[in-house]
Amino acid sequence: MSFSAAAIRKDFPIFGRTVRDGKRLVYLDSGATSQKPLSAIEAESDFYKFHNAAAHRGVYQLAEEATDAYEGGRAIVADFLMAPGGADEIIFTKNATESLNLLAYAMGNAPAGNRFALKTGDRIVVSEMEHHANLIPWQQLAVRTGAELAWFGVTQDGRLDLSAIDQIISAQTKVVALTHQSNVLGTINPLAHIVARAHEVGAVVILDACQSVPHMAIDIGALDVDFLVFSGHKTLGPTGIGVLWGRLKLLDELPPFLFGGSMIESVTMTYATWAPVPQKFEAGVPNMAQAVGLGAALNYLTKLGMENVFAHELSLTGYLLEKMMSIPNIRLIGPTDMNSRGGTVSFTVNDIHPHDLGQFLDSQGIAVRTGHHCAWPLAQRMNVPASTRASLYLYNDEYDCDALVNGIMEAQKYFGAL
Amino acid sequence: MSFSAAAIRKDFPIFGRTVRDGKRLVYLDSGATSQKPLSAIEAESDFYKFHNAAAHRGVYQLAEEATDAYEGGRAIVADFLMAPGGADEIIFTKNATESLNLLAYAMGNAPAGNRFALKTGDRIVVSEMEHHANLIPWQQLAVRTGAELAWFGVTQDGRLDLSAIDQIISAQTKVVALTHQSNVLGTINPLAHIVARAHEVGAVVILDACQSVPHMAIDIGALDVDFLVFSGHKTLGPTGIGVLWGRLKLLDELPPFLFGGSMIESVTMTYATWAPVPQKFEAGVPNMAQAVGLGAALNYLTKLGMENVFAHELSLTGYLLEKMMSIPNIRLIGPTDMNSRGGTVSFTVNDIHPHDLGQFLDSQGIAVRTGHHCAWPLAQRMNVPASTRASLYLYNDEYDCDALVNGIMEAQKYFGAL
Amino acid sequence: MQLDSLYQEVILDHYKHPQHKGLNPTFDAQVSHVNASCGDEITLNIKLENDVIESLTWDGQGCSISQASVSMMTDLLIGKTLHQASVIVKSFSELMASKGTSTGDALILEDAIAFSGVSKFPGRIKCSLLGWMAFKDVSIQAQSQ
Amino acid sequence: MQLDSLYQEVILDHYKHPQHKGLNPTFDAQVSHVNASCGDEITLNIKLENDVIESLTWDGQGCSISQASVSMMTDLLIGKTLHQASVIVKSFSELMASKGTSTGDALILEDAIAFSGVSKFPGRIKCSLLGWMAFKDVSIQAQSQ
Ligand SMILES: Cc1ncc(COP(=O)(O)O)c(C=O)c1O
Ligand SMILES: Cc1ncc(COP(=O)(O)O)c(C=O)c1O
Repeated sequence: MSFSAAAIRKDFPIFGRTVRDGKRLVYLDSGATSQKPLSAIEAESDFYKFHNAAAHRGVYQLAEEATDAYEGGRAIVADFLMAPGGADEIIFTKNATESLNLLAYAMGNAPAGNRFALKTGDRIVVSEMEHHANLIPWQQLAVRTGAELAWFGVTQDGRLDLSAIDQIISAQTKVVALTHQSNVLGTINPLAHIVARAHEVGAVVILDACQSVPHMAIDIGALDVDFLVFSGHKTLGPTGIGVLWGRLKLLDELPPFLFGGSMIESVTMTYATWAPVPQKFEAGVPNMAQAVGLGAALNYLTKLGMENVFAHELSLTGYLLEKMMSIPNIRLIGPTDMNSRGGTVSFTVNDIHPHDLGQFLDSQGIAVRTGHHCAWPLAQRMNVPASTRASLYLYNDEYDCDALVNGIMEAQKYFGAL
Repeated sequence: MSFSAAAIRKDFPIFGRTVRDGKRLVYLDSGATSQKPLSAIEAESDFYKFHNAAAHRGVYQLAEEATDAYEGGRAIVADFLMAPGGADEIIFTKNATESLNLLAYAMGNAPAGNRFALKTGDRIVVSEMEHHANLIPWQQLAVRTGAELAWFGVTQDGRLDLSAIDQIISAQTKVVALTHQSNVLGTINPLAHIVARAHEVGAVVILDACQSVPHMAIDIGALDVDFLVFSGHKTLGPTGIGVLWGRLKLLDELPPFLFGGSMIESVTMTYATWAPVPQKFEAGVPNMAQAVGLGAALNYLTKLGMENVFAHELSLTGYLLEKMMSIPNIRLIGPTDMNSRGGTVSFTVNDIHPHDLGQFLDSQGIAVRTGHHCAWPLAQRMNVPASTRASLYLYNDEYDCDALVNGIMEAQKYFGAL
Repeated sequence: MQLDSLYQEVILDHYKHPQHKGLNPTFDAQVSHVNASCGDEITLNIKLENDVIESLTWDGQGCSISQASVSMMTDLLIGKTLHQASVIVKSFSELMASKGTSTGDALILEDAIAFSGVSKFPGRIKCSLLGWMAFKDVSIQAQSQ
Repeated sequence: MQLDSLYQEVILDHYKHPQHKGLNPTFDAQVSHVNASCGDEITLNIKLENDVIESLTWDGQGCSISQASVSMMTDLLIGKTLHQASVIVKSFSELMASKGTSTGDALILEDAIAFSGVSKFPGRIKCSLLGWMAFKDVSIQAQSQ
């Protein structure tokens, strides 16, 4: 099958509009949130128009249809991730941030004796390249439980420093929470070694797959991690939905997080017991329409083939990196070769502040992200308080890359005397 | 203005379809979730089609538009509730259940000295008519902090038993969490007295307004409560969005709940500080499209006038109650008069199990809810393990009420020998 | 009327005249299962004689489907060996998962093939399985004694 | 090109040649403010002589808008009374809230009316206010000493 970004763009209504007085939209911020194909948008709105009712809660036709639609979304996610335990392993949250907080709070709720209970002397391991969403919940859990927070450093060229892996993932380690692909550097982390070491000491591995699930084929069984999270809105899907996958056995043992309707087995005024997984983790009327929209988005990706999506992005990233490195006075933050990296490219240009560079690019119709990209400790480590980030996705093409490169060179002229 | 349910139904695409082989959809389950007007559905899909980008996070045109759209939704909610402190007092969550858990967990995060910190000897007061979402989070908080859970009972005719109010809201009480309108009984609770007593002892009052905000004009300042929650999906809005309102001063003092991007002020590997309200409580990429859809839904209600919506429902409820009480062997669960009650009517019929009654009604195209309605302790108190619930909204009319009454009488024939 | 495929005569009969209802005070194991979404509950106890189900009695409350189903189940399973019972349970579970495409094996399920209509109503499958899930549970417990 | 209404000559001038940058070691109060969404930061300190702002110095890093704004602000406020300063701060805040509809009061704001263009760019208003918010804070602290 030939992969055509131009054809794909036609499926996305937003590329029918222009920005800044008629300019083509050069959207290079899919790392923050992706655009949506019409099929996903309409799956969500059709749910409201034709099948809306409270899933799991009614004995009437609409409620049956709503339940089927919602559970259908769950089954699609399970297939997409190749979840070994099937749809029961998929929990819908509001975004990846909630998924990670769910894990941290649920572990905080674990009574002594539960395998997730943490205490003084236990250790939680993260890395210096984590997004705030995969850092602060663990900082807080450490404070609440007395556990210690440790982390992998990042090398100057933007890779995990694994030289002390056996010391960092110590025998006391209970949790290793790590990003699959950095949302700043583009680095794809080498999991096999880390997962093996974590399991050797009996720790669970939590994978922040926000920047990998949208871009590459995932086979959870092969990754051998224990939990995985991603966000719908970065995966062509709606806002307001995220996913937590966990091994069924572990989800069974994990205490619940949010309490309320639908997650209970029985309730008295003073005491409650919990429904089985996945209901145990889904309190209240769920984000039904968003689950349906996410299902349609993943079906769209599956039809294209995730291998093709990934191949397209890799070739485009190679193209972009080569062009970028020919610009004078540019500094790339992250790997400059294509070895284990995805389509996220962060950089600084001369002394032009990223906010000013981003503003200039915007005037050319080019949408990039500027700042610390919710990874402030990484910015400190790399010694760049702020940078500019371009992130590629299936609908981008060489035209977009050329526009960025030209835009940067124009900006150098505009702010020339700086 | 004349209020026409028939005209209103035309704005809701779902009423264009039929159920169970061509029957008119008699939707009497708005207490579980409401149907959606086209304007709200399209506001959400238009966001994806034309303005989608990560709010608050980009320097480009789409990001500005997304921010305006999202913050516009917040401003509409603030106006709708007449929030005294304006839009900063509005926090978007995924549903009312999350809003209530947010409060309970955030209080659980409060360090000693913070006004929300609870300890042994402190008391949390709820009632026997709470939805699980406003009961279990407080049970859990009580267990975690050592505080005691106390509650108002419910009288045989479905009213709060306030005879011992001064003992129940004791000097030790820190939190009073109460439903505004029961989702089973239809009872509207008398707040003034309870709020006055709670404030007298220095407790905060949390109002579960899931069943009132969709149905009546709310003036938060006049209610004088301290926090209020409701769900978008019961208020003509999208799934996947809820609201927490709080007094600005209290939100400032309340510790955060979910941790991650957008809610921080600064972050190091070991420590983080928080952004001001409302960002402090909104971690991660928010449910932007849903906030926009909710805004459109509330605008739809405002255009009709909440007084008119309420008046319509009251008159319809009076009509329904009168007809229902003429059915032999029916037992109403909740007030049988129109004094302080809304359009939620629960009942049992002969010994027909509610599940069977609901199934029979479904075969007539009538959608009702059956079971304990996520208020199991109330079911135990009223001595009805399960009941059938019809809940009315702006698009219902006398035809719907007649259909229900006829359906019940047909069911009595169908299950006649029971 | 489609409803009649759900509420077959024999189902309503069992509902009105439940079999083996009332708990036998002597038993090897006893369990209680609830259907959290509608509040139905069933307590079931079992007495084995070697491998044979000597007594299977129950109490509970719930809708016609859940009550008729457990009533018919006790009729079917009493006197059977645990192995025979497991074959019947499997056959019934498959029938309920068939979404109306199967009419059930009358040789194995006898009267319980009346539940084939229930399998078309996704909201009621849980009801009809409540007693059967309880049986799976209680038979495991009785064996592990 | 619309961008030129944002990056006015005088703004880029202040960015390239910041005024009163470098913290005066003697001061009555000092604050640090950050803009969490982009990481810009400013430290500002103040020295009062009775009611008059004798010294107002700063250090920081950030975009042209945030840096030029604080530079211009110090130029404007030094030598003014706290009351005069509050009038200027109010006028600047109003200009920034105007969404491009106001051109600013040149009598009060002098060169800082160049920021009227910034008020059309919602994403940059926070940048231009960073120093001014810090001033509000530091002046309150200095007075409460
Ligand atoms: C009174 C009441 N409180 C809380 C809730 C929970 O709302 P949600 O499920 O949208 O979180 C509901 C509705 O289910 C309700 O009726
Ligand atoms: C690596 C990574 N982790 C976590 C998140 C948080 O995702 P969300 O904001 O959708 O919760 C993001 C995106 O912002 C991310 O890139």
